[in-house]
Amino acid sequence: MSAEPIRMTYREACRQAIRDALSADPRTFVMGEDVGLYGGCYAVTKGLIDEFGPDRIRDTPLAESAFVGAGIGAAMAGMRPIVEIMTCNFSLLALDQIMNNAATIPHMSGGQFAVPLVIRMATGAGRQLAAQHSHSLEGWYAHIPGIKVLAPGTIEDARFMLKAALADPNPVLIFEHIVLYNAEGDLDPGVSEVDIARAKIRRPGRDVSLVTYGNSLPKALDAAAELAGQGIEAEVVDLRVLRPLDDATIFESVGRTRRCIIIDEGWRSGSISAEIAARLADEMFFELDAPVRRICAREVPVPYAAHLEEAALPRTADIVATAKALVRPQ
Amino acid sequence: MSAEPIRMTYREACRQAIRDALSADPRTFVMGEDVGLYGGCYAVTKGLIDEFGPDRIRDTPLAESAFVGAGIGAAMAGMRPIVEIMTCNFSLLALDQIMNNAATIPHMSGGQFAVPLVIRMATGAGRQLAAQHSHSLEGWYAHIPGIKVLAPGTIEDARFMLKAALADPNPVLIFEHIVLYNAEGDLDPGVSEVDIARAKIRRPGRDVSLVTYGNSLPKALDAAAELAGQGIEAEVVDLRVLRPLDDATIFESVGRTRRCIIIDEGWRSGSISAEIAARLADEMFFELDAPVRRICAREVPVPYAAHLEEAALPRTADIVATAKALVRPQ
Amino acid sequence: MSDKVHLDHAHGLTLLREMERIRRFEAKCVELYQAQKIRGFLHLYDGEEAVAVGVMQALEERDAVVATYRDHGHALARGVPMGPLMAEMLGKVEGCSRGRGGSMHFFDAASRFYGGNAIVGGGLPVAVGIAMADKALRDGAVTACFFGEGAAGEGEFHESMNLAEIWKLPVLFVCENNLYAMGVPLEISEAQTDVFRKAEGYRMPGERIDGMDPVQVEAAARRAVASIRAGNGPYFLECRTYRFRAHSMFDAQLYRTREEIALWKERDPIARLRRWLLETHMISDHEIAELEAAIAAEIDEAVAFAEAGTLEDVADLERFVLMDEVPQ
Amino acid sequence: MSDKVHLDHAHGLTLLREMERIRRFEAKCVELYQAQKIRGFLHLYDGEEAVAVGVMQALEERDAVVATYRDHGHALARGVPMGPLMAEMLGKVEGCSRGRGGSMHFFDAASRFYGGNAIVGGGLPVAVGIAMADKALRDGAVTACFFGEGAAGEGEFHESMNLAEIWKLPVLFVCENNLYAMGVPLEISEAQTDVFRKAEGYRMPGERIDGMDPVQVEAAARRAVASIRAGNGPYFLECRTYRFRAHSMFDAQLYRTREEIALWKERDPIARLRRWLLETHMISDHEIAELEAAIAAEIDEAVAFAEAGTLEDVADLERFVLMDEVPQ
Ligand SMILES: Cc1ncc(C[n+]2csc(CCOP(=O)(O)OP(=O)(O)O)c2C)c(N)n1
Ligand SMILES: Cc1ncc(C[n+]2csc(CCOP(=O)(O)OP(=O)(O)O)c2C)c(N)n1
Ligand SMILES: [Mg+2]
Ligand SMILES: [Mg+2]
Repeated sequence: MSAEPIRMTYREACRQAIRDALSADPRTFVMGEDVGLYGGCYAVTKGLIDEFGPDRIRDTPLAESAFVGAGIGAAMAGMRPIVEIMTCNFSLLALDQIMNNAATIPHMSGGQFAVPLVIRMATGAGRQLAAQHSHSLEGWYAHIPGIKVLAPGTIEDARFMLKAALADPNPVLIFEHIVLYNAEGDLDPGVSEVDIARAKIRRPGRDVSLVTYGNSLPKALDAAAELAGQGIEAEVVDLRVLRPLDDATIFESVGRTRRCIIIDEGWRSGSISAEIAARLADEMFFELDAPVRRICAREVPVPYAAHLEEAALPRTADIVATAKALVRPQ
Repeated sequence: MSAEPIRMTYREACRQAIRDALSADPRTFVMGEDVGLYGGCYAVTKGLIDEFGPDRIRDTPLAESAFVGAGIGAAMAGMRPIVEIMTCNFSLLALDQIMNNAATIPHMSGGQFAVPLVIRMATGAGRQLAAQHSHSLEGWYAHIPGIKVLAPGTIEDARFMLKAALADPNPVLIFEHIVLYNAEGDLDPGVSEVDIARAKIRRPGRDVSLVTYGNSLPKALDAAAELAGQGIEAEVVDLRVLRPLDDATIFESVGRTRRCIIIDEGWRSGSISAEIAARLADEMFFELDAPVRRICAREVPVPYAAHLEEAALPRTADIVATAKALVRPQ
Repeated sequence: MSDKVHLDHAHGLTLLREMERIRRFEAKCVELYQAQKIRGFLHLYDGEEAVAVGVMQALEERDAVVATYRDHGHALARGVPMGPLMAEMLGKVEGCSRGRGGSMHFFDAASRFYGGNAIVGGGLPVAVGIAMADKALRDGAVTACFFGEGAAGEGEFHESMNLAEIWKLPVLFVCENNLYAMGVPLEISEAQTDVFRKAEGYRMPGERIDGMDPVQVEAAARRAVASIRAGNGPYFLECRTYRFRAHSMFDAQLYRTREEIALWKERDPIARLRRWLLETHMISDHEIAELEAAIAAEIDEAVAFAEAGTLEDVADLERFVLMDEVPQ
Repeated sequence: MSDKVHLDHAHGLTLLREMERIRRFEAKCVELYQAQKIRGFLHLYDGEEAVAVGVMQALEERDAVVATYRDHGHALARGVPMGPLMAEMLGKVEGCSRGRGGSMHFFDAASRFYGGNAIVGGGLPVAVGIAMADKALRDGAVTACFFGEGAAGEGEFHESMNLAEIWKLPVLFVCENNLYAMGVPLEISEAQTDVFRKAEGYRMPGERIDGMDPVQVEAAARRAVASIRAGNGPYFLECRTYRFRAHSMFDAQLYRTREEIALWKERDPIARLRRWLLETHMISDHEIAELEAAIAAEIDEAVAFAEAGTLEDVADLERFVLMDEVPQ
């Protein structure tokens, strides 16, 4: 590409994506707690109320279930809403609407009604917000048929996934990681869309596949760099889409490396990492040369104290150590 | 045992367990929708309000989040409540209380407060109740640290798990399958308790392990009987406890049979079956002779029409076919 | 009988016919349930027909409807053809929801019938959202949202009432207060048993009416819809009514007395209206016979249509789990 | 100043001291936050001290307290020792929650302080349950449940109010109406902006009081607690108050004006009480100096205790995820 790369933060990328969406389609509006006057809990929507007015950047009362349900109804009746649930920690209050209505009505109505709704939420730990504000529920949501689940791990995905999500006729949940909002990076000016059906190989390698997403992606990339210094070529696969999973890309990578480590900030049991390992144990059983390892959050409510929070989350060092033991067993 | 076996239904077993609990401990009471005057949506608590009165068999308004939260508060302040959520389909409305309070407060308070609460709910499909009334969410709940998840698949477990659950200082969720309520069986009069820490081998076998729970247990047992007729000895492992999983029993069985099929009425992606397969792929990789197969519900909102519902759920025939293909590959 | 509505010969017949259609459709459903052709839950509207029929008189084609699992009456009164409804009861692909929803989940995009919702309170936020879209896209359209008094206990009721009012949305909240939520009587489940007064807590206009009188219901619904279309925001109607039969097919009705049921049956909206129309010589026995014959024929046709229906191909089980496009 | 409470010398000093302790504790927390010794969210009670201090005067040892993430004032006024609170802010194992909860999650079983809850509305159902247990096990005990006006939008508020009233539970609902939920003003989020009137919707006694006046708050709390202990069921207090600082540490305060803040600061509960106590010669400058010195010393001690504190052993990370027993 000839043009200059554009430097911006993950937060700015999310904001620009919303700005584009509102400009492109009059049926689109943003609704959620503090998206307007306050500028968004994580400042993603800052300034947008001045540009688009309070009807299209709509502050809601604290009423997660009702405003998510309202987003569902509005989508069924012709709008293209972007509902922001401040963080996924509060989305539990809206889970009935998401599972029993958004994910169910299109099928249960025999295809008469679609729910072209996008729900954005912040996710993840790492800022010492303690147990009730540190959940990583995206992998858990990926259990639900009838929705799509996206987890942008790069500035580019933060910038362009929303457009694809709004073009999708189904309910799409987008999980933005709180630690990534301040991440800065260069956008290739030649790129103006991303594929929300496919995972993406962020770094090629032949010895082991590091399958991950979200804020574990930078950790996996750091680990891969460190491993390279020790002669181990790790391939980093960014899932990007947690539901439906892109088996093809994952299987193709593991088929070549014959080893897989899944890194996931969610709790281990019944996580998205479990699903990937299960699919490998079924469909790639004969291609695997080593056990499928998982590096997940410890199964605890994430504590406030820095050293405990750090210990509760996946660490680059764990990835490096696990990869070395897998590739060069004693 | 000399004494006569006692014949009763799964429903009666659940009721007798509640009766025992109320008689044994004045701190115990039952609270939920229609547990009293109506006699329980599935007639489990029928008659108990006459025996114990409306304060101990307490009818609630439709307010899942508040009465589950009230159960949490009552447990923290010295009671031993049994909260009934009519069916797990409605438990989504109470999920915030379950995850952010019940499962979190003991750890987050540094162990100052326990939540000795039992939550009973009906689960499962098979009665043509359509998508919003046919969820199997027990495996999904098993993702959450800080709770225990039980799934009685036999009359004996229905009869005695409650007592163990109430004796446990932690929040325990018990999922009773709607199709099992009418199941009838004999109770060994010599048995008066069950171990809620361990899975149980319901039928021994050497060729393949069928790991399951709840209403898939009878299906697995039927399949095992059929397979035996064809010279395949399937071992049936009843998980009973979905969180924390009893790895030892599962690994020991698969270590012997070297083949595993997991049967689970939950949706496949990120299910408890995924977690078990993932643990096998990690810790039993070198003991396995064949891919780990899963037979789960199809990933659809369960439809009303009988033939579609039937097609959406695990079937004995699928288990038999999968086991044969696994044990005798072409 | 209230007469705020001009009840002429034609209109009297319409109200009677619409209520009878529901009553007889459900009587047939009970038969088919006993014959095990209908399965699952079956929640009858028997006794409450005046509410749906009265409210629907005030609605136009552009308006939308959100109902509960007790949705037979709403769908029929809204004008969803009976054949596809009966086919849905039998789980046939010709059903209004392809046989996937059954009794509790009638859907019909053509008449803006946004479905029977089986999560108590679950339809209210959806109705609020439909009204948001209508305010932006279909000037003057109203969404009628039906729910029972039990739903008023749910948090979603509270949240939805507040959203509708602060955003002045065109929602007609219709509370079908039949005094029981399954077996839980209103008195033990609500601190405020005058449900319509709950509207005050949101500064929303609300009134209580006799839900056993279709004319009074229609009159109130017309007042409410006029106010909503005038841009005054949502409106709340509490319709006092009664369910003559069990909550669903499995219900020993331990929570109420035969006497209470008998007392309410004296106020049967169908019998009352029929009597009144005859006494005032507005219609003749002959016309009633004609009307009943016509309904009987409609039901026979619907059953024939349903029986002749086919089962959805199992290969289509996963169809519409994810949509390929938004239906126009 | 209201004088329903007998405000003698000792009591005047108590109210002033308790409010000052909170104000200065938090001022120190801000320092430590800037020094990055405290991390995460930090929600200050600055300006609202009269509410917690006033209400706690009416509570006894047997009573229970449920608070929000803005819980410094409640814990201090309840009598939780300052050292463990400061240690909690620093994430030390000597903290009141072993350093696992931080600013938003103070817990103290000894004083029946059931925690700061960071899910808005999440504490209300828990308070209802504690009151259920107390009604059965601790005759006369009251649970004071604090929450902001924003919580009144949540369904759990509605459900909890109803449960408390139908079961006549000993809950004192204390709504700290500081006019904003983060950046959302009450007027745009609530159809009924007189929050105390919401209590009427549940037939619950409720009143609005000046939350900037500890004496008025105490008087109202005593009335409420007396009514609750008399067995009349729950009681609702709306305390009109104001938060002088940002919602948390990341807040540009785009949603309100400097003028508004200045206007409210003129009603600073601490300055007002101090002035009044001096003007009426109830206390002397000397006593004030003593009081402030004592508080300064208490804070220095608390900080020293916290700084000297240790980090929980990482090996204990999973301890208490599942409990081995119910603590006595
Ligand atoms: C959230 C939820 N909780 C519980 C149920 C089970 N349930 C189905 S209908 C019903 C009673 C509802 O009563 P009401 O709202 O008065 O409507 P009615 O049946 O009287 O028409 C209950 C408890 C449900 N479907 N959804
Ligand atoms: C269920 C839920 N939704 C959103 C949030 C994010 N949040 C934290 S505080 C707050 C505002 C609460 O306002 P209010 O109840 O008035 O209490 P205040 O902060 O004013 O004391 C919000 C939206 C949350 N913590 N929980
Ligand atoms: Mg009712
Ligand atoms: Mg506030």
